[in-house]
Amino acid sequence: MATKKRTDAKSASDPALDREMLHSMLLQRRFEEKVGEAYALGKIGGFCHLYIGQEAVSTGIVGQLRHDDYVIGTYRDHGQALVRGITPRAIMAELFGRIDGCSRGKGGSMHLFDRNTNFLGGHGIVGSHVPLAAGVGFAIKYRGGDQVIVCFMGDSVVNIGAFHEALNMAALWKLPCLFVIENNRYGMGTSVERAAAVDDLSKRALGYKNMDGIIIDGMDVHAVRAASAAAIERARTESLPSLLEVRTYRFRGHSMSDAVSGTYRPKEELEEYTRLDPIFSLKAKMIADRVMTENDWDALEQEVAATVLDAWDFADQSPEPPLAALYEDVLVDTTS
Amino acid sequence: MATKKRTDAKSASDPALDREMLHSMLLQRRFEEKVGEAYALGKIGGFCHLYIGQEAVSTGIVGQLRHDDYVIGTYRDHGQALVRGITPRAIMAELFGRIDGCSRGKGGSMHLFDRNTNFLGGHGIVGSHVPLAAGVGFAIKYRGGDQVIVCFMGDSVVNIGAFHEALNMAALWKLPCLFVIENNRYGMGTSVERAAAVDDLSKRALGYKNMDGIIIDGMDVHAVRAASAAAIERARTESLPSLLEVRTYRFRGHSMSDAVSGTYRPKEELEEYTRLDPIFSLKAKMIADRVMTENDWDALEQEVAATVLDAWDFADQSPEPPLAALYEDVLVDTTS
Amino acid sequence: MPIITYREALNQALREEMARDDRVYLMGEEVGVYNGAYKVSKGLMEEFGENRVVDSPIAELGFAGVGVGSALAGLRPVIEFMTWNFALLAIDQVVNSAAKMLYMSGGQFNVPIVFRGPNGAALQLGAQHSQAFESWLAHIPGIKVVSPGTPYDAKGLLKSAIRDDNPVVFLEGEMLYNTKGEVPEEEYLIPLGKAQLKREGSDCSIITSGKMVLVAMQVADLLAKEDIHIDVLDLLTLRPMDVGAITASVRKTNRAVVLEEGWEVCGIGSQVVDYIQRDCFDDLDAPVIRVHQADVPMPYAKALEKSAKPDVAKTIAAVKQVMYR
Amino acid sequence: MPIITYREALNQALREEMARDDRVYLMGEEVGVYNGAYKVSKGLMEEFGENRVVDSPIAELGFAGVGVGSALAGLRPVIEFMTWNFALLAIDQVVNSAAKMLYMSGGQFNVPIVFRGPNGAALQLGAQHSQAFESWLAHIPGIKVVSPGTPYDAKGLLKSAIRDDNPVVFLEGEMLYNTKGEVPEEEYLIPLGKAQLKREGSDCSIITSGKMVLVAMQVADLLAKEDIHIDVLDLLTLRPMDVGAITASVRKTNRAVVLEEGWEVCGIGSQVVDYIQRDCFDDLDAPVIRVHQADVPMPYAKALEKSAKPDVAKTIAAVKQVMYR
Ligand SMILES: Cc1ncc(C[n+]2csc(CCOP(=O)(O)OP(=O)(O)O)c2C)c(N)n1
Ligand SMILES: Cc1ncc(C[n+]2csc(CCOP(=O)(O)OP(=O)(O)O)c2C)c(N)n1
Ligand SMILES: [Mg+2]
Ligand SMILES: [Mg+2]
Repeated sequence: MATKKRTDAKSASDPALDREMLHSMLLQRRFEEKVGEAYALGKIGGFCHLYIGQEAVSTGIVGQLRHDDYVIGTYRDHGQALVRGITPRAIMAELFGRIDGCSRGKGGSMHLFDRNTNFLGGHGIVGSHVPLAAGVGFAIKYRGGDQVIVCFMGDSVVNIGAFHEALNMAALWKLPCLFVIENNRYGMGTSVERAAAVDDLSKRALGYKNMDGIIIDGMDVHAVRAASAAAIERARTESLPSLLEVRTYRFRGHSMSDAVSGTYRPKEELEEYTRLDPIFSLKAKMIADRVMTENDWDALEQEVAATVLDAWDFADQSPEPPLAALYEDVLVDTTS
Repeated sequence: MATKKRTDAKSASDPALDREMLHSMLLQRRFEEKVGEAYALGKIGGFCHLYIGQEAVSTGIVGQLRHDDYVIGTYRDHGQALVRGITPRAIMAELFGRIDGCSRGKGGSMHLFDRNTNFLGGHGIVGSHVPLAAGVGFAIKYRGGDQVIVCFMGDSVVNIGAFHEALNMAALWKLPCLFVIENNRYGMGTSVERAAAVDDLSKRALGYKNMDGIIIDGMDVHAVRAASAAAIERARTESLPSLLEVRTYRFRGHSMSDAVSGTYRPKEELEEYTRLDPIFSLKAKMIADRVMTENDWDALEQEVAATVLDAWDFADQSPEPPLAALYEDVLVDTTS
Repeated sequence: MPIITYREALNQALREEMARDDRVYLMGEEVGVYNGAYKVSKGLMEEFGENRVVDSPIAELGFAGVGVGSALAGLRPVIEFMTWNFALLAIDQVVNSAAKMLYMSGGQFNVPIVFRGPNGAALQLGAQHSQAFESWLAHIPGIKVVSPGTPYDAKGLLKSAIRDDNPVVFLEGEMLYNTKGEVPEEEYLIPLGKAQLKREGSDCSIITSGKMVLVAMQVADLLAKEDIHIDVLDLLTLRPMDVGAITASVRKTNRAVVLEEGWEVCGIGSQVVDYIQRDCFDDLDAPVIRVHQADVPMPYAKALEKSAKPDVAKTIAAVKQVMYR
Repeated sequence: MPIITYREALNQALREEMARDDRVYLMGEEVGVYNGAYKVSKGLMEEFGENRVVDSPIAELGFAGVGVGSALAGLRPVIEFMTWNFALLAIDQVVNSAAKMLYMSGGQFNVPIVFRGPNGAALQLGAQHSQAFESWLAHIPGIKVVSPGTPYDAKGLLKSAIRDDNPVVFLEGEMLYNTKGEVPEEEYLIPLGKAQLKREGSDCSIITSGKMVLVAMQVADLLAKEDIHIDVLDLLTLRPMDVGAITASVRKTNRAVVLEEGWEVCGIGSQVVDYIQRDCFDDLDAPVIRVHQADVPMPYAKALEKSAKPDVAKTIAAVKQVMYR
């Protein structure tokens, strides 16, 4: 599902697609709720950043990529990984630190990787993966391919140097990159207004020719899909980069150690955004459109619950990496 | 001269000022020509970047600063240092690596410093002094002062991360900074077009609110002075930063090891700009305006030549730093 | 004496120094409204206001440079890196601006700045968030490097660091913030550049610093039961290093283990070994053994991570090795 | 055999490897139109075109990251840093991206990339342009670090580095580019990770690498006249270090001097000392002495700079010290 090619940007009237997107978003939501439980039980350790509230972004964008396209992102990477098609089992096993994890237990929540789906991680240093994305775009162009790379990042990234250096090169060399800012209004406890001297983050594109800057409603999966479809097309056919500011919200704290609402944002704000929940908005619309019944919804919930439970069980039974693995994967033993 | 306060931005009709500016520019020119000779004789070593051609920028801007304002720049710093009022003797002695140099022989051409005139160097890592400038602006504002800091940089700096991080903070916190891009069209052998994905470098200001972006003709000292006067005023009275793109040209190679015209720029281009020489343009204008005669000019040349020769003699006679100085100035031996 | 946490000790040091000198300010990510990612700066914004406790954008290179620039213009910044892993982005400002300014300017511009934040691994944070950079920092002339392991040392050293007119790198530990210890109510300072013998013993020296001091003390306790008596030398300052204290200890015990959190190659321990073999060549009864992180990026999986880290068991084994037991 | 410069040797290696594998490309500041700041890439843009010899903006962090990203997607970049001083800005990409990618991804994504450029001091370039970072780089697991001192080694090692499927840091020397040596016309490779005994002698080992190899050879020549015979061990690769070759040499000579270009504290020499004292404890007749840069930022003034650098005289003094002469 996640990696099918779709060229129709107009998708509001496509019930099959709607169902697929609803499933995609719900899977992320229920998966991560379980992740929260597992973290509380001590089955997951370290830093763990939930994506809950932002699912329309991954579903809307990653859901329409081609199998040979590339995705790269931040430590807040469960959602994109799921939509990209890394199995819930492999992701949960990774979070549990087990050998069947998508990074063999060595990466953890912040470093999901998967060669099969060109999922290039899961990066922990804010901004540093943005040049990597430009480099993937460079490689695509170098080989004359027509893939694209989508690079997800948080709103705070627009203030760090790596972002600008990468945008300049992507624009200068016309690289097929989508730079997607998931503007959830906060970088940890700092609001965008207190960090970025610019009203719309997309305006950071103005300093770069060849670079489109677009604002997208990230609580509406159709809007995300449509706007990003255009940017994907632009990258694929014209090899031109875009900067997408997708306005979204995280319903949870920054990470597991941060309270859900925190002291840095008003409870009312959280409540207001909760009303815009991308999943329940789509569900409501589909029920209103009569393309889904409450029974369908219940069945979907059950299906997703089963998938998530299966992932948990799988992860729980997967062995820990053997201690010998400590010294593996530092270097490869090959030359070309 | 260099550090007098002037508030009149309209200066085209001020013969005294014109003479002062002509002197200021000519001193830089003749001083640096001598530097070139000294370098050829092996009296100066290391990297040495001449400013010849760009004198209107330093004279136009630094010449109108207050004594308590701050200046910071790059390795191409002889011009600003002279206009700021570091003595030709102290600068030449520094270039010769002598104890009477403004950095006691430890800095060299790229690292001129002077506490008396708030001249904060002379920095060699492209872009890294731009955050320092924002920091000086921060300190000014912290103390509630009304000084400004002028930060000179080359055109290539707009592509490096530090520049953006500094601009964002200066804009966010409204710091009294002038960020002056001396756009001499090349960073070493790379033309601006091949490095920066933007047509006007001043457009890099568009990504930052509170930040003015201005284009200035850097071959016309009056234009530089007038436009920067407004930016200085804005910084001093409103504590708001500006980004000034001053269009200029270097008449010499990037450094002493680079040929004058190089292979990366056409000879014709160099010739064309030579016709716009800021010094001879001003001279011609003053003679046309009848505020100066050819005799006056000759006298000026002689005065300047004497100053430069005196600097050379002084530097030549200044002792080398004693070997014990090697271990001095690593750390200070004080606490506050 | 009141017993407080390492975190509180740092907080007290910051508060006292900010109250003492209004040129001192704190800048970093989340230091203000959020009260610090690890709550070290809790309450400071409320007490000193937004001008003196400054939330910066995520721009390590930029705000480290802002700190240095403000120091050039007369302020005394304390720059918090959320962790030293992120400080790699700013390391140019530490090395090329802060450490070199005094020298390049021929003694004109000193840079009174403190760069501080947690260094080294916490728990299961993975490869990019679990690095110990003390040996990199100690390599650089023009700065001082401090690495306290207890609340008492943390407070006294941070206060000295803030008053020092040079750039000081101050390495804390996420795993240390909750540890407790006695800290007097009266003001005190601990001089930079002096090691401290944390425990006396005649059989073997353990030379260490920071987080590893706690490990060394545990090791000393356990070995005492086996009648092996350890001299635990806490370096406290890694640059300039108190070579005299190292050699004094080794001349007494004739055996040494160097325990550090970071990687082996060109780690702090290698330099300590060099001082020892150079100055105590004839005193040594056995080669110096080093204990350090496994020579791999830090893995996420719990058991792997545990096996990668230096710990009590590895240190005891090292002591026994140098004692030929 | 043809005698060519170190610069030409590197140029040949680049040319041959680019011709051999079209995934190999060169990126950096001034590598193309300008033919390289130090002309190492001379003629390559003309030969291979703009797609494969890419002039980058001044954005070290960015283009190092572009290199790593392109390697993730199947290319084999050679990233030129104009000097390693500027690479500090990019060090996060070397450490946190290139060195850790394979490990973090559980073995899925290797990064076949070479980061190369001149390291260490040239002449009178001052504090910010005269730094030797080999010990920093050698500290990091997940990369290899190479430091050749002769044209022959430079060519053979660079070719191996480009073919290596791991990130390789390749340290050259501005002062080496014009030095000459024999380089065969036939293709050859030199394996990474192996040291080379550049000269045999039984009185004392000098362990060194890079630019300092030339100093060591001069020292050996001069001391031979005094009937002191030096084993000159050129490490060639600093990570992984050929510990066996070090211990073999020291077991033979029983005395060692470690000569390096960089600063003392936690320098390469400290690690070499550690290996020696650990593995040759009973073989040593004297403490190992180190020769390195003075522990100060590099001054500009000619005589000061000279006195700060390791050189023949200091090395001879060190040899005599370990020989108690
Ligand atoms: C260079 C760097 N600095 C600081 C951090 C610590 N940190 C991790 S996430 C984060 C906030 C990022 O916010 P944003 O970019 O908005 O992404 P979000 O978490 O909202 O998805 C910070 C400060 C880091 N990982 N890297
Ligand atoms: C970070 C960094 N990268 C590379 C260099 C080498 N370098 C010195 S000057 C220069 C060109 C700078 O050009 P520009 O900013 O236009 O200034 P100009 O020399 O024209 O005054 C380069 C590449 C450096 N000093 N610092
Ligand atoms: Mg955010
Ligand atoms: Mg330029």
